[in-house]
Amino acid sequence: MTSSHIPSTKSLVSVWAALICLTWTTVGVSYIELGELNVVIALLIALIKASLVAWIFMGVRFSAPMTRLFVVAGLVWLTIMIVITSGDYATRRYDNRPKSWTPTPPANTSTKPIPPAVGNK
Amino acid sequence: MLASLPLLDIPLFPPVASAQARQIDYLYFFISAVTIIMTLLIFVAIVFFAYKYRRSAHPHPTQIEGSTKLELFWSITPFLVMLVMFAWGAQLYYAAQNPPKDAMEIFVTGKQWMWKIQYPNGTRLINELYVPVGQPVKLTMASEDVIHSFSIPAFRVRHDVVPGTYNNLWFTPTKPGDYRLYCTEYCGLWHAKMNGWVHVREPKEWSAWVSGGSQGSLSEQGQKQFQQLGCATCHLLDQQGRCPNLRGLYNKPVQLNNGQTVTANDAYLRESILNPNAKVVSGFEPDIMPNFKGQVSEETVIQLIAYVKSLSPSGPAFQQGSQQPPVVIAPKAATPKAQPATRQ
Amino acid sequence: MAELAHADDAAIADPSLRHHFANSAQQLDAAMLGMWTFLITEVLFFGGMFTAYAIYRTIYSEAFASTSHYMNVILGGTNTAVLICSSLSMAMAVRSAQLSRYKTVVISLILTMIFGTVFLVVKYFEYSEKWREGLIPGIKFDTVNYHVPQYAHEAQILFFLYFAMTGMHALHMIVGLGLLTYLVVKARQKAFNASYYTPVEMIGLYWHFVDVVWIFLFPLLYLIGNRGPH
Amino acid sequence: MATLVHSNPQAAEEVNYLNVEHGWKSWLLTTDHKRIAILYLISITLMFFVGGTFAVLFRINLLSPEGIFSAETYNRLFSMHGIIMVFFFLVPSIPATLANFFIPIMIGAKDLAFPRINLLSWYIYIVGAVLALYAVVRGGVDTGWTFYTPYSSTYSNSYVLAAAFGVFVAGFSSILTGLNFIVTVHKMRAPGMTWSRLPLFVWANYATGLIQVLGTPVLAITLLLLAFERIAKVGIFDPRIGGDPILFQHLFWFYSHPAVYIMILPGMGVISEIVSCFARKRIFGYNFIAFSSMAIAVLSFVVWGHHMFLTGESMYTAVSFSLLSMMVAVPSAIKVFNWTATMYKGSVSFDTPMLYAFGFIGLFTIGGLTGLYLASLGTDIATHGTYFIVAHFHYVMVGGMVMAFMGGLHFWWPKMTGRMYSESWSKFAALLVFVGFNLTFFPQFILGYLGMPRRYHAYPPEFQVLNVLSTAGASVLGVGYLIPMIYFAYSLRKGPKAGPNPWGAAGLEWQIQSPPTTFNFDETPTVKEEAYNYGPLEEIVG
Repeated sequence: MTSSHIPSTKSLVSVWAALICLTWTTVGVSYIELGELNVVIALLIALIKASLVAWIFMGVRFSAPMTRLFVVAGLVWLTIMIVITSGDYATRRYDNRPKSWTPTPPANTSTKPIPPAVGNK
Repeated sequence: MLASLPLLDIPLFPPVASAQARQIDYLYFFISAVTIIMTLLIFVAIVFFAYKYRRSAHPHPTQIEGSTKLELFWSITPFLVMLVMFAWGAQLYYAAQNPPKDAMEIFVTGKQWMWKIQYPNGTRLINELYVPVGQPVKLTMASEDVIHSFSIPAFRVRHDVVPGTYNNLWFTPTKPGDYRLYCTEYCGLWHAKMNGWVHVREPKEWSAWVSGGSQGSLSEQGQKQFQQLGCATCHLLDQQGRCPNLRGLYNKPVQLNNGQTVTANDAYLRESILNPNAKVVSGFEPDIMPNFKGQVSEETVIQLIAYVKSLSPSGPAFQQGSQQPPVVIAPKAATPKAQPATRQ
Repeated sequence: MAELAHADDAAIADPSLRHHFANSAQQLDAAMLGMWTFLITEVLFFGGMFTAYAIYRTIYSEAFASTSHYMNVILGGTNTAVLICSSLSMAMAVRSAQLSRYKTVVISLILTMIFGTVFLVVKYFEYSEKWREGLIPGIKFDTVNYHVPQYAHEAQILFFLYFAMTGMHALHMIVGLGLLTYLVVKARQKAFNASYYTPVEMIGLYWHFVDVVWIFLFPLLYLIGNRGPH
Repeated sequence: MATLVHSNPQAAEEVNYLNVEHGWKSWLLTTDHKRIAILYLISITLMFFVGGTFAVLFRINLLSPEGIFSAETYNRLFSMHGIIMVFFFLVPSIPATLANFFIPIMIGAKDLAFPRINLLSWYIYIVGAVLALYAVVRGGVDTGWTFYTPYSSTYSNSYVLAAAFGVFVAGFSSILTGLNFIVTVHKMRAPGMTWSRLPLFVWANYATGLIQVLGTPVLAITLLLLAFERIAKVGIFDPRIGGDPILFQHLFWFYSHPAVYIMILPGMGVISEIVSCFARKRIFGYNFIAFSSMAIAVLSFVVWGHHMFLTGESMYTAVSFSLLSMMVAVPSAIKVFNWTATMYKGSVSFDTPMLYAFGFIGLFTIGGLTGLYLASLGTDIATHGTYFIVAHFHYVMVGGMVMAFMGGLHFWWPKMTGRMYSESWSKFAALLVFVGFNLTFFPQFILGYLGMPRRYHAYPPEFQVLNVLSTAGASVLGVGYLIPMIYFAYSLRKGPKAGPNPWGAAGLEWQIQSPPTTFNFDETPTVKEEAYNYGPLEEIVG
């Protein structure tokens, strides 16, 4: 951010206010049961808040095109990692998907029937 | 193919003992041909240029900028050759990942530094695998601790055995003989000791061996465990008990209470035994079946699954059952506590 | 490239110009580019954990939803608000450094540090509450009276990720507070003015980045699934 | 090498970066990129010989089918060999030494953008190296350099934490070097040094910097999660609570495949410089080579799945990774063809750097092409986890990277130290390295397809002859690497003085005195002509 561009207090405070309201909305929306949509909305709001902070607070608005390229490159690499890795898990066969089972101990040689697991109703 | 240098008896090429081996070898020869041609091309070009334009014979170099046409040529042609390798390889990989329906199923459990192999008829072996010639064999593999990798170089088959999942691998042996079996994923101290033998025998000799001494088939042992563990009290076989009826369940679509439909394959059965509440059949209450995690061993789980499979007529080739129309397990919408209407 | 004709007199005028830069504009640009590159490494550093979160969230969505029973949304919400205020005061600090208002720089930096400490204190309460309820995966996690026992194991994955992500975030906050103390000490010596404010700007970028990470952490960890009145 | 004090009285005592100040303080607290490069050179040579001794030891173990040392020792030897060679020699070798020394000079700058961060990166490297050596001394780690869970997190009882923490710290040294290069190339170029006039060595190291900055943090977080899991006895990679060990492999290889391009790209940069200098010719297709470095940097981040074809990856992922892996091989092929075309109508001289360049082009071609067996899904089934892979990556790493590092060292040694080394000894050593290398690793291709698994301390008896051949090659290779140590040290004392431009090369670094002064240039140069201007442009082929 070269010295000629200094953000005005008004713009800083208005960004602050916007962030607070967005936090309220995201908490509020999470109380409404929308199933899958909950995550999408929460991430969208977070994205808006993040870009607000980056655009004004972090001064990407005034900075050189090279810096903006770097910011975009970083986010693109993050999406590469997330999209391809979760792509693998989304398209895996049922057998190869991780499931929660524990390596079982050696066979129960005693003839006594096994009591039900502790803690289960 | 020159299998080994005559004098020193150094093996140069692995035996070709399965249907897949020959196919993968063809791709191997194709890529080797490309590699050798390209290496010789570069080698000859360098030696020729270095000799012809050596400083003493050619003191005045002529500066050349470069040529886009040439560059495009030698970036597109290699890519086309590589596309051929890619497509050919993908086709072989697809074939390797999808075993035929009629393959004989053998269970393999990788445990730190040994392979425990279980046959459907109950025989259990350590680091030994007997298979008949010409019969496709499907291995369903699980690991009890770390990642192993079941590998038979002579058949050109290999698959990692990842704990927490079922991995399968299949091959059709074509040549009788004894072939080495390795673990090709580092698994600890005696990783190098975790090898064994695969014995390929004629079908007659093999079936004699199989019907020989074995303490009852896997499904019979499964039945014993089914009684002993008290499963029979809920899972009644003739009519609907408090739990789903398991007759004819194997490989059938099952409707769960969260609306999903899952096919009742090995992994589903195993998960329902070890963690029953993960997938509750629709119309039934969760938290009725005790959680057997930590109570039953790997072999018992496999025996129970074999027993459940023996209940369904459409089990794998080993029980020659006829193909029945799929039976929908979920009873009609019934009040939870009322006796659910019996299936048709 | 920067004009070099009067390189030498620029060097004399500005004591903080490092010898190998032609003039202070080039030095500031280099510092900014370096800071942004460092922030990219931080994005990918947290990115690894977000990838793990994304995968396990899709595979074990009910188990993850069951963990929201233990997440205190009010504390999380206040923390988010506290961090947003600290971002504002940090931005004000950078602005007043550019305008050579020495006093406001010191005040806003101290304000930022206060907000930062409040955030860490609230975090401490959350962690101790989790310790009391026995939700620390591995060390103290009673799978028996977890409120949905069937998901006890998968919930441990989320709590592992919860402590890894918020722990790393808190560690970055502590490092940020350290940097801010350095800034306050230098600001009191009136080191920052219109022609030399790079350290304030760079630590400001770092602080805003840590705030952005929390902006993503809060909804993903606290607002999972339908939570009735908590 | 002892402190580099000049005792050569008769030469007029010209001031340079070596004799401008003396004493350990001037070395350990320097911010001069040239001195930091020398510090790095000493430390990575030490780590190279530590890793090399492990290699020779376990090659001895493989002489007999039952193995000579115990399985425990063998497992720790190959693991530490992997960790030290990958993270403490190959990743920092050319970027931290030759690039650190020459990038500022080649672009006409006085120093890197952040000299103090440059020194900090060396200290972080030393802390990482000390941690790794601590792990070695206390008993070493036996998980392999890949730290695959669940073995490394629950079942291994070796010093996984110490080694992982050492690698974690060394990763930051690599990030800081990459960051320094990126900002320097962007902001510190001399007037006239436009992007199309940058030497290809700078292009290659700029691309490496991008990979270092974008990849290494993911390794840092992966090792951190592994350490947390090992301490807390439970974690996200633990199958017992539903975690997936394959997720560790995804995150690990997201860094580690681009890391193999961190290792090879600077080597390609060195070879572009050597080939154009000793053929006295403009590099053929400058734009294509520069662009292919950047293409490698970008494409290297989308191909990591080919390390995990057999772990139960989904069919779609496996097929897409295989296709992308084929695409990433194209830029490397372009580079090899362009180097060969550079020699066409040149005037080639056979000095030692050029011998190493010939070796690099030959062996890197074999290494690159054998990678196609692993990128194509079919043959990956037959070769995954066997010695075929060991041979492939050693052909690329040792045949490619170490050859290029030696070539670069021999090419710029006169500029770095102002001394020439003995021509005959260095040619002999180059030949020895070439022969020893091929004798070591070519038999491993045959062993690989025969199915001999990696990391086996004992193997079936029928593979013994090929393993004995490989061990013989390893000792020849070891000797081949020791000889340069001797004649380089000798040249520091008694080597003939090398003028500013002993090879008659084009490039900014050859226009200043050797060894250069602390600020490289008296006043910042203005660049007017192309990168490799060995004469007027006569011909555009085709």
